Amino acid sequence: MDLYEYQGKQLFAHAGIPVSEGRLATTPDEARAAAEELGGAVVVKAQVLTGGRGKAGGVKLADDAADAEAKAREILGLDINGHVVRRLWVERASDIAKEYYLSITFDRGAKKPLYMLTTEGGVEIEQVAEEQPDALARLHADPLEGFQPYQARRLIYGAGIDDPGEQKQILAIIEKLYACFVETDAMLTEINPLIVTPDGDVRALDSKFTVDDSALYRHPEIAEMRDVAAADPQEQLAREKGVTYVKLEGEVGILGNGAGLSMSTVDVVVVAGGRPANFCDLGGGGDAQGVVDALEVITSDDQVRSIFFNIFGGITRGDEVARGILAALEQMSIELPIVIRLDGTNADEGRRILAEAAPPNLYVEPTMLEAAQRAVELAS
Amino acid sequence: MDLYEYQGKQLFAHAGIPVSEGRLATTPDEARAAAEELGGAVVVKAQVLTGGRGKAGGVKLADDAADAEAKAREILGLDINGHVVRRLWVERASDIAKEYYLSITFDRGAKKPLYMLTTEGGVEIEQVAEEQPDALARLHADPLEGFQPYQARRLIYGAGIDDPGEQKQILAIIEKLYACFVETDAMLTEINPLIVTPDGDVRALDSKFTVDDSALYRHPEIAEMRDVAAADPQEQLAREKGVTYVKLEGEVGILGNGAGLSMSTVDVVVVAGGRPANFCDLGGGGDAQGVVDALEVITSDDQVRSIFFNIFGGITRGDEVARGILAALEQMSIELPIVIRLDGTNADEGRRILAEAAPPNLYVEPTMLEAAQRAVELAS
Amino acid sequence: MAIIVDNDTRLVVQGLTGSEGRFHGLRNRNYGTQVVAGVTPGKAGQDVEGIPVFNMVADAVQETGANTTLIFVPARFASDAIYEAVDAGIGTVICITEHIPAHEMLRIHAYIRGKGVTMIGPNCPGVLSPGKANVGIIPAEIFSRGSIGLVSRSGTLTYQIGHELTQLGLGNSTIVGIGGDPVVGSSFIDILERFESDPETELIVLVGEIGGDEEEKAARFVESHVTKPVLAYIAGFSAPPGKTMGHAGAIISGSSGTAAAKKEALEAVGVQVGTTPTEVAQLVADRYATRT
Amino acid sequence: MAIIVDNDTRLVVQGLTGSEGRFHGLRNRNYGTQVVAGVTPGKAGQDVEGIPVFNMVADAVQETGANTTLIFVPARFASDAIYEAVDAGIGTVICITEHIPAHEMLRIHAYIRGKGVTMIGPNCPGVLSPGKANVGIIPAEIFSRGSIGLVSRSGTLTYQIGHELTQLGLGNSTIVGIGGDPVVGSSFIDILERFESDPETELIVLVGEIGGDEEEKAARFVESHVTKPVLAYIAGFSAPPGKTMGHAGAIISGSSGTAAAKKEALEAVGVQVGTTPTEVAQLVADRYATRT
Repeated sequence: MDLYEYQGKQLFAHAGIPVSEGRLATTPDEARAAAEELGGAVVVKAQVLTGGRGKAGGVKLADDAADAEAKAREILGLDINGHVVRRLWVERASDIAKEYYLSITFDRGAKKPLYMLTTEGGVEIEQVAEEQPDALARLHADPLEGFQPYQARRLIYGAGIDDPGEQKQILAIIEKLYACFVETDAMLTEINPLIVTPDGDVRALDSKFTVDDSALYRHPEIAEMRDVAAADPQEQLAREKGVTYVKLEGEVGILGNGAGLSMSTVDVVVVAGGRPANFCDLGGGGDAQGVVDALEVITSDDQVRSIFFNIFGGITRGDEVARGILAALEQMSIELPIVIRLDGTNADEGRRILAEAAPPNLYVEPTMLEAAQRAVELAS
Repeated sequence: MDLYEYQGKQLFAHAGIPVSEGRLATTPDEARAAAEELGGAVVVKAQVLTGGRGKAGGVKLADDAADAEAKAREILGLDINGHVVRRLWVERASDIAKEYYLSITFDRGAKKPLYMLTTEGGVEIEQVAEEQPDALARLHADPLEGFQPYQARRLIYGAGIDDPGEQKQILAIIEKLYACFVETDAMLTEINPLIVTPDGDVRALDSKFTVDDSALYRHPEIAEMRDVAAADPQEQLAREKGVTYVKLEGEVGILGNGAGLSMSTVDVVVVAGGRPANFCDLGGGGDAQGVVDALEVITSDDQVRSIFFNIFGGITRGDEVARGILAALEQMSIELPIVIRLDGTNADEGRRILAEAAPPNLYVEPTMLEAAQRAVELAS
Repeated sequence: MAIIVDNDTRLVVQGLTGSEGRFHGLRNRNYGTQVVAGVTPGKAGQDVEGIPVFNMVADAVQETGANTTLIFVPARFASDAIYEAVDAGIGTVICITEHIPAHEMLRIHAYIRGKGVTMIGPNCPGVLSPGKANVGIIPAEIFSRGSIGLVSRSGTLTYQIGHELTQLGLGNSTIVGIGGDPVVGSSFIDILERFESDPETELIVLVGEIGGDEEEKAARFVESHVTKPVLAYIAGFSAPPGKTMGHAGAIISGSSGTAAAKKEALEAVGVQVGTTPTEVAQLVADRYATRT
Repeated sequence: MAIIVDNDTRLVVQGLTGSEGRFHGLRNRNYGTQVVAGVTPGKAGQDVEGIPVFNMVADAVQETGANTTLIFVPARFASDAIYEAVDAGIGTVICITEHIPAHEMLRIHAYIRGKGVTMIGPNCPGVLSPGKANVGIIPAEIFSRGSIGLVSRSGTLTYQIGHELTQLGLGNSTIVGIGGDPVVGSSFIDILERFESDPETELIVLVGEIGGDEEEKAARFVESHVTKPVLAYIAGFSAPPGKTMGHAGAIISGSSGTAAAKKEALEAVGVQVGTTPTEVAQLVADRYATRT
């Protein structure tokens, strides 16, 4: 689960990492009130779960409360990479002498947390990694050893930070960020930029924060931060129904059982010359109700022109899937063409059930590739 | 550092382990007031850092406040194994259906924390271990793995506790005790008895708690619990001077450098037919001031009849020690005979310095054994 | 021989009395796996169709000589179950449970590595050595005995490829589903190493997907350590960056983790990569045809 | 050969710029030890009489090929220093620092064991291989070269016994002070094992003390794994139960850990035990006399 900047900063502040004071605003009026409370110049920042908001005009300096209201009016409703701005973070403006970068990420390959620190902050870290690899200090923590101060020293010396005051503050921030990373079950905690003010104070000016969905059950305060309204309507419906669903750009609705097979189904549709409308995983179980729910999600997308149902039965039983499809057709009166390919456990029985009912818009194909070709054909 | 029962229970309560409500009292009046506040029957318990207080009459049931005052009067001032009772813990009396035993100790051999649980509580655990080893469930925790619930289950099933209500409560108590053990840098946390009330509630009725002295710097709230007044006067003086000192029963005062050599010196005095008055370790450094301090501690013990000074120079330099002895003799006018044996770094120079000054009560001997024999002779 | 599970496997099922544990535990036994015990706290003395149930893994090990565990307990209790098994001396842990928090797996992985324990999963379909033992939820009837080692991050995709191989008359030595989570107990490399030294395995099929760099690492390992032919399939060529595709591991972040990059890395070390399950099965069949 | 430190030791001193670190680091170098680097955060670029100082152990390893560290940093920073050294690839850690919290050492011990690192200490005098290298605070001038391996929980007591041996014309292969703390990096058994396989060591002297059961374990190990003659000294025959005698480890709790029990355990496996340092030295001399 990705958090907004201000939510991540709340968690930073809770961990003792210095951040600027700010207020949440969802209307220009609230932005004005926030700026009044804070006093002086403020920054009005779009809260969106995507990058590049600065370039898109989503971050603006405001001299006073009236200006904050005006800037809020400009930013609210902006579409930034498909994300519409509904929330603003109004924050006391900072004087910035230097911009650093600090993150702890979950390194899947090494199976260890990875620290990264560089004095080249404020830009995309991938760019730094590519263009100035020597400027980027990287170090793994050992999950059993936990944080040790030497790790922070290696990062600080490695990044070439030599001001003793900065060293001391950043050492403390790294220690707190590690604690925060572990305690919140984070997959990513990033501070970019980590600024140094002209007075030498070090502070987190932005946050990027991702929490492990599987661990949310023990962080109810973080789970509550989810902005349900911001999700794509289909994805929101899918979440309610407990279906794994990712919206894509094309016309062929895709439903598979298991993440790998579903991904593969998306590929095969592309190989067959089509454009997938979504990725939808029925999961390992896949009973009749699951099929109904998944079809409901997929058909709620107006872009979908045909549905490709790709099932390889294991735990999932072909007869159950067939019954689910028939039940869905009955309940929802789907008129879109549905192409189905059924293999594995009880596949024969499933195909028999479908052949018997023989709904007019249902096409049964023997292989993945043939089914994909048929679905693509039917979508055009 | 050993804690009193009530101090250990404070730490238990802080960790969420259920304990009975109680009050500290140092006078019969305070005991009466405590009993009044608590209401009903109370138990008046001597707070001493030694075992066997029950048999010594240090724990008494009182029916009401007046009785509590009377019982307090009986207990205060009692000498229990050489420990004079100065503090009482007045606690709401408990109905006891069963007495269990639970501890986590620091197993030096295995280099792991060791859990022990048995339903045979209320008696010395060594006795249970000897007489009913099968009744005692033992399990090591791995310091990197930390507490895992299965550990508690193994203990509970191993001890034969089969009431589901007790299982649930004890599982939670084991988890909390482990957290408490780790968080306080404990070397020993023991609950004996861990009682079950007739209503099925599980509660810690006593505590034995030892905290690692080396870790006290990060537990100031525990360090403050030390009862300075309760220590032996020589040991108290030694602590103030930063000298390692243990009071023994005999007449030969012993001073060595390094714990092993000092212990060995105690042995050699016994081999020579004498009785050591103390164990005193000058430590690895051993400058002149250290010698003066150590001699001050030893000579403050009236039982001492002679002093055996056993130095093997390494870091400690023989000339420094010699100067320290002369300085001490000058400052303190010691009349006791001092036998010295000096070897290792700068020993020749040290012996020369002593020979030159030649104080009348100083005897220099060439070997440990000869020096011990001389010291024993001079003490009798 | 086969790898990880075989005729010497003595299996304890943690969570045997739950509905999934019971269903698959019995299914595994019916296949021929020696399922010697179940563990459910508080249910010692019961049995599941003759399989004795114990309170603790330690008891199961002592009483039945169990050496392998199959874990079906819910995610919140799964870490505890893994530690329990490992500390009881179990040498092979196969964990089906999904949604174990990733940080817990970080610690478990570091802990059990030091002890030489083999772990497969979590969030995996298990391990099947056709004709010998099936431990997990893989539908064994799709597969036949043979000399192809199959290792995969994905369940149903594995079945699909197994199905295609079987239809081409090809069989497997062992099928290993390593799981799709960010941290799994065994990586591609661990399994490749075992297949390389398994005399019954003649050819290896690796089934990867987008996200992470496990396939790239596997490619480097193949180059330096694997002498047997390796073929691969990668799912997710059409996946957009930044979206999690079902598996927690299946996310493309930035420029890395794409299927194209993985394909390139594998092909660079001589591993043929199919872009559909059908294609990879055909490539395997071709390889076998030219060998004999 | 000798054990743990020798001519191949390339030593980094953590805390070289402190007064103790400087004194002993230079003393070790004067003895002939290759002291290649010092580490003090913030002092990179300085040197201590020609020994270069680095900010980080990793730099010292990279620049100077250091393979062994000697730790003099204060107790509060010592754990960090140990982890730093181990994670930088140092294979041998000798830690002089005393008063490291015991729980920290529990975790360190478990962590470094899994990595195959040799650790001596904390709260120990170090390791001396006469004529080869001295790492720590042992006064080398007391000892001479020879074939007696000496392992001890105590510093000055070791010197006393070394002194007595030297006076009887006997020398040492290596002297190892394992330290007196509740948790130390290497136990008697670890060192006995090394002496057993060290061709230069012909006889082993073990110097124990009251508390714990390390001597009893050593006795069992000697019985099953040591073919060379072992003699022992135990300090604390006259110590009362329940009092800590200087070393955190030197406490008799209940009926276990007494010197008498240890003596009995050792003698039961054929290890002669002296009750004074003089006696044990004489026993060793007698043993040598009968051998030749």
